[in-house]
Amino acid sequence: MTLEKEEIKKLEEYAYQIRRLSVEMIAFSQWGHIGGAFSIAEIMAALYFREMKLDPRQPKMESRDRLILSKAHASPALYACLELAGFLPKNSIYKYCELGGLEGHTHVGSAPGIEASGGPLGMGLSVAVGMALGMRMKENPRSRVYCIMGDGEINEGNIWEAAMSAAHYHLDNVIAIVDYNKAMAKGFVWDQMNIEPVADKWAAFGWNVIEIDGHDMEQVVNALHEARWIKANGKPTAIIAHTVKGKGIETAEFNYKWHTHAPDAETADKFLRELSRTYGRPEQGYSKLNLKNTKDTFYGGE
Amino acid sequence: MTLEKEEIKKLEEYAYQIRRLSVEMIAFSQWGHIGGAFSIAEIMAALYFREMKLDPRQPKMESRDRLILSKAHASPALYACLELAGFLPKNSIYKYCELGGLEGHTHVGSAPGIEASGGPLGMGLSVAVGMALGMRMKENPRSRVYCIMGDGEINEGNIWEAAMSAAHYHLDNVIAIVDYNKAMAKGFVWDQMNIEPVADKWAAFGWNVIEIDGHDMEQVVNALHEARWIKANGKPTAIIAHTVKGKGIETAEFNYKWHTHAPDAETADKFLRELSRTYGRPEQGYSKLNLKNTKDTFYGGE
Amino acid sequence: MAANSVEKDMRDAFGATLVELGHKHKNLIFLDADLHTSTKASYFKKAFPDRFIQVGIAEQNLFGISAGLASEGFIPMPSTFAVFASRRALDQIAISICFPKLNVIIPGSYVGIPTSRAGGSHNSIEDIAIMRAMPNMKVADPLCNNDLSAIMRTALETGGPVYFRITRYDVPEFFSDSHSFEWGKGITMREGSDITLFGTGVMTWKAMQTAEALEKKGISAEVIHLASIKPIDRELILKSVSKTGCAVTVENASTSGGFGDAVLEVISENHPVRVSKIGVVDSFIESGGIEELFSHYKMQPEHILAAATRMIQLTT
Amino acid sequence: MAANSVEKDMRDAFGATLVELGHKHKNLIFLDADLHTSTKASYFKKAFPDRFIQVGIAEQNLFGISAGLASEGFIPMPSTFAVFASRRALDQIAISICFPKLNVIIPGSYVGIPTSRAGGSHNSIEDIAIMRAMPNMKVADPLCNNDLSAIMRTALETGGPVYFRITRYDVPEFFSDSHSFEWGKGITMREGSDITLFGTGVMTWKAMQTAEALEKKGISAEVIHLASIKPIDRELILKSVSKTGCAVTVENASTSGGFGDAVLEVISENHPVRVSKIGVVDSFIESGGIEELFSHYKMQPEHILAAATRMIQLTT
Ligand SMILES: Cc1ncc(C[n+]2csc(CCOP(=O)(O)OP(=O)(O)O)c2C)c(N)n1
Ligand SMILES: Cc1ncc(C[n+]2csc(CCOP(=O)(O)OP(=O)(O)O)c2C)c(N)n1
Ligand SMILES: [Mg+2]
Ligand SMILES: [Mg+2]
Repeated sequence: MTLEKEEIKKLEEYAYQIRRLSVEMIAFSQWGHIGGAFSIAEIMAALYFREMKLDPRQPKMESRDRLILSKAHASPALYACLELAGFLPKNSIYKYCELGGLEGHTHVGSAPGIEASGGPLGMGLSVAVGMALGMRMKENPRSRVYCIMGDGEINEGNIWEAAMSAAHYHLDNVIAIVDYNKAMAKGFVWDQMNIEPVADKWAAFGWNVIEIDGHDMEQVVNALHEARWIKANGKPTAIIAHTVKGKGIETAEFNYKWHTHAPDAETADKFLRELSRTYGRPEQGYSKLNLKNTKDTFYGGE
Repeated sequence: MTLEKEEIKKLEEYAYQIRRLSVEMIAFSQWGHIGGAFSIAEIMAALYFREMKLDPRQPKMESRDRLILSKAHASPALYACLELAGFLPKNSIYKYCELGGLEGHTHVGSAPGIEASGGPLGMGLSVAVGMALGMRMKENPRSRVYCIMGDGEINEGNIWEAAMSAAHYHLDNVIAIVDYNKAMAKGFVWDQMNIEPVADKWAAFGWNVIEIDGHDMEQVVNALHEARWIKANGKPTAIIAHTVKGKGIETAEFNYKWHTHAPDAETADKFLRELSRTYGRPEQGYSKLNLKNTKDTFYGGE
Repeated sequence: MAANSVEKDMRDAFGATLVELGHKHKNLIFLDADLHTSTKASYFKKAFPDRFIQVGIAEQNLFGISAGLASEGFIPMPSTFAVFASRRALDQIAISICFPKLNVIIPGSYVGIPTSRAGGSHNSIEDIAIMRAMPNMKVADPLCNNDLSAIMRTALETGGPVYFRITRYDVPEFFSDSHSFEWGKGITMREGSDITLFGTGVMTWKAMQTAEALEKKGISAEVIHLASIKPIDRELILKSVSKTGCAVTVENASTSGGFGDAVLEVISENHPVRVSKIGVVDSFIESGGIEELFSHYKMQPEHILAAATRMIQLTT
Repeated sequence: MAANSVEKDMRDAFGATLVELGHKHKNLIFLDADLHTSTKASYFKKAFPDRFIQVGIAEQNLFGISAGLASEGFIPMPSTFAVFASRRALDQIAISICFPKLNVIIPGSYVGIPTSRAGGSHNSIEDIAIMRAMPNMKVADPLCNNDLSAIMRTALETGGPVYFRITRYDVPEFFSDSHSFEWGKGITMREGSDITLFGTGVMTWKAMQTAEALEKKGISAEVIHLASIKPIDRELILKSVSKTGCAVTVENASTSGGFGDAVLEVISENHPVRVSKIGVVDSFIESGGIEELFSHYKMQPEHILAAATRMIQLTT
């Protein structure tokens, strides 16, 4: 499938906005995970603004596609999408990590359009399997459940229990996406706990496997299309997306020190200006640069 | 490696005794799992009476090999070995499931020679990995840790966490044995939760894989030899042992209804006589046939 | 209230009630982790094969899948032994189920002492403490078959997350078929004035036997059955101890954080009286015969009686 | 005992003490599940790279491996956030570690309210209840850095299984460098006659602040710090309430089955007085600022003061 240039440009603009809003909310709340939000920006853009069937006015619509962000610490990317797609009113993102606002990790109770509560890694794929089984029972053949996992996250045995069961139940309505950004919280994947040969693992657990460059929008869109329409062969599909942790800001790229780290206002401003330059947009800094920070810098640093 | 006929005969005699003692203790305690004890009888005989370095007078000897029976409900096979090998005084097996005696599932506190407490499936391989790492740190290169798992047991995610880490740490001193007896507690593996392609799974998790007929003593002995001496290549080795649940008693074979079921005295007697005939031994029945049973038949039936 | 002499395995009542509820609630789905003929969920499987899901030996997945089903509008009942429900997938229960307050009903099978010969790894004693500590979770422990059925019916009506216990122990039937259960409501099984015996689960039976023995000694014991452990019947507890002035709690579980502590909390803040807790004291239950274990862990009527007598003596 | 004004992150004290203990105990092995720079175990990694094992994001394996190492004669310290230590691998902790009573020392990092913006999935509140319910487990919650270091030293001397908490909260230093810790021994931080405030962990600081505020109102509060939750100092608890006649317990955790219940158990059986428990009441802690959350969940000195005043009024 060849995509029109225009469509790709539109989606890349969304990826840019997802990154911007992520920095805005993490800097404002002084808490959050930039690296893992950035590595899925293209994937989230492609899902929310092209692939997934969604209606912000009917967030529970039966025929919708479902997304479980199993690596729930990347919640800023999700909240950004929900705001950009109209599930949340403008500026909701500044309620990130506020009491009564958007939970630090995704939580069903925080906002419409969030399908599962998370935080502990490794649990989302099981929830996705449950939804997929439920959709089957409701005779809803069209909807798909997407589940985004981290590469470190798939150390968790719960993932493999879920993977085995998805294959056993022929759930080709489940599409797993592994954000293979090569880094975990405290080091590189190959060093801390090697997951290779990762494609073989999913294949041996009974899945179709597609490997892509997760920052190449055309590859992302095509893989999602293939997973939904071509690989509907009774096997669930896993997309192994090769990505870069922190992609888009030079100091954060491939740098696990930016796994969890809230930039101060000045740094946030610098990051956002860098982002605009990278994307060839008019330079635009941090919107709250001049607001006095009243919050504890919590996870800050590491 | 070709084995002498005599050696094979000796080991087969042990397998026979393991089965006999298992029936004796399960019938006497009115609790236990015949099917999964029988399917590993040859493997246990080969380990305890040939392959493993052990000394019943020094059950904690540093240079010993360690065995973790992760499928800890098959404890009768282990207790039989411990008694036959002299770790336990004669007739200890009649303390099976007695207060202060041998726990229903393997427990460190029950007897010398038991390396780990168990019962919940899926946990033993992690303990084996810990021991193997410990042996490395103590610069004990000779000892091996064996871990016997059920085929249903490898549904558990904990197994795959452990498997990934054993490969990551190059623990070729860990030898995993999957008792692929095709049945779980309540049905067949392929039907309840398919584990195929099981060899591919272990290979994709970074293990050497050897597939054998787990009731062919020569194959069992050779696989253990190969795992220890030939495959010491920095990868842990998994032996996939194709077996028959309940092997040795016709009504129990390949029959998950005998997964957990305590035979009454008459049935135990029948079973033991059948066993002697199958093994071409003088017919010998249940030793406690005429003792009045005073125990609740607990799991009996199913 | 007199005990009916017919004793029947609680698991059969579980299976039968499941089928009844399956007819009533078309969106009830049963999920099994390779134990359905032990738990007797096999009755449900036979009646509703399409609403029975086998997940194999994978309890984390069991509860995760249940969360997914619940968010699709089904009422999943993920089932395994109580030790695994409480210890093997607790993060999943807490965050995938309790945090979003999903309608998941969790039966915990084979609880406490009567799990008997299976031994320390299988005899569930911390499940009350653990489940009670889960925010949003409701917890119940039935005395007998009709109590269990009533709890199951109410659980389906009022919605989850709910955890209830099933004991493999032959208890006489104390209630009629039309017995009903309400969250936060206890039942006065027997009135008395000298001490209150608060029981939950099958231990209320042992409390009843104790009350009879106490009566022979001229001591009048009130027996209150609190199947609903969370929420708990604060009013009934306080009314009773205001009258009797001391109490013993009895549970088929560890005394750390469980039922006894739930009762203590109410009493201590509002009407402090002397209370002794009967249950397993910080110990694994090793293999053994059922009554032998009850004796070994000092949970028989004679032990309850001794505790009651001590409480009364120290109080007056 | 006056609080030293220097406030330092408890995690740094943890890291520094780890290194000290690493020198002393050559068989101490640290196991990490991808969090060592957060927990500050990185200090140990740097000092003893060969005794630091990274297991990745796999907590079941973390505790299972620790069991294996312990049975080989090492003293493993498997480390993760407290929510995962208590909820993600509980079956492994119970059966692989506690049942055989292995020498495993478990630090639970990031407990309770001060985990703050991470939210409901990360703010550990049930860990005291859960760990206390594990047979053979000892449980401690330090007030300040020197308390933590003392607990760690004692844990290594007396052996596991041990669980202790680490709070990411700036608490003044109450003890000297030579402070020592003994299992089952509490500390009278301040004598008083009208009420006892029993505190554990960082909440003892809030109890101290409450006592000062009460003093201004002419109420004399005794403050007892019980870092050792299990075993607990029965004698000291009873001696104090015999004198004061009522009490409040304060903990940075859920009131279900935790520290408060451990105190209640002792009091109720032996010397019943009125007790109110301060802590999180059956609720997940959502994201928010630290003090904002302490206020929202009614765990500030003002709330302790209100509870204390109420207990005193109802008692006299
Ligand atoms: C069960 C569990 N263990 C540990 C953590 C703490 N934690 C949060 S993010 C993270 C690293 C995740 O790495 P990865 O899956 O690779 O995600 P990404 O690189 O996309 O951020 C860890 C260890 C957690 N949230 N859940
Ligand atoms: C975690 C856990 N879940 C459930 C059980 C109950 N259980 C005991 S044995 C068994 C079936 C085991 O099947 P398999 O692993 O194939 O063993 P085998 O066939 O060798 O008996 C089950 C489900 C358990 N012991 N542990
Ligand atoms: Mg990553
Ligand atoms: Mg099997």
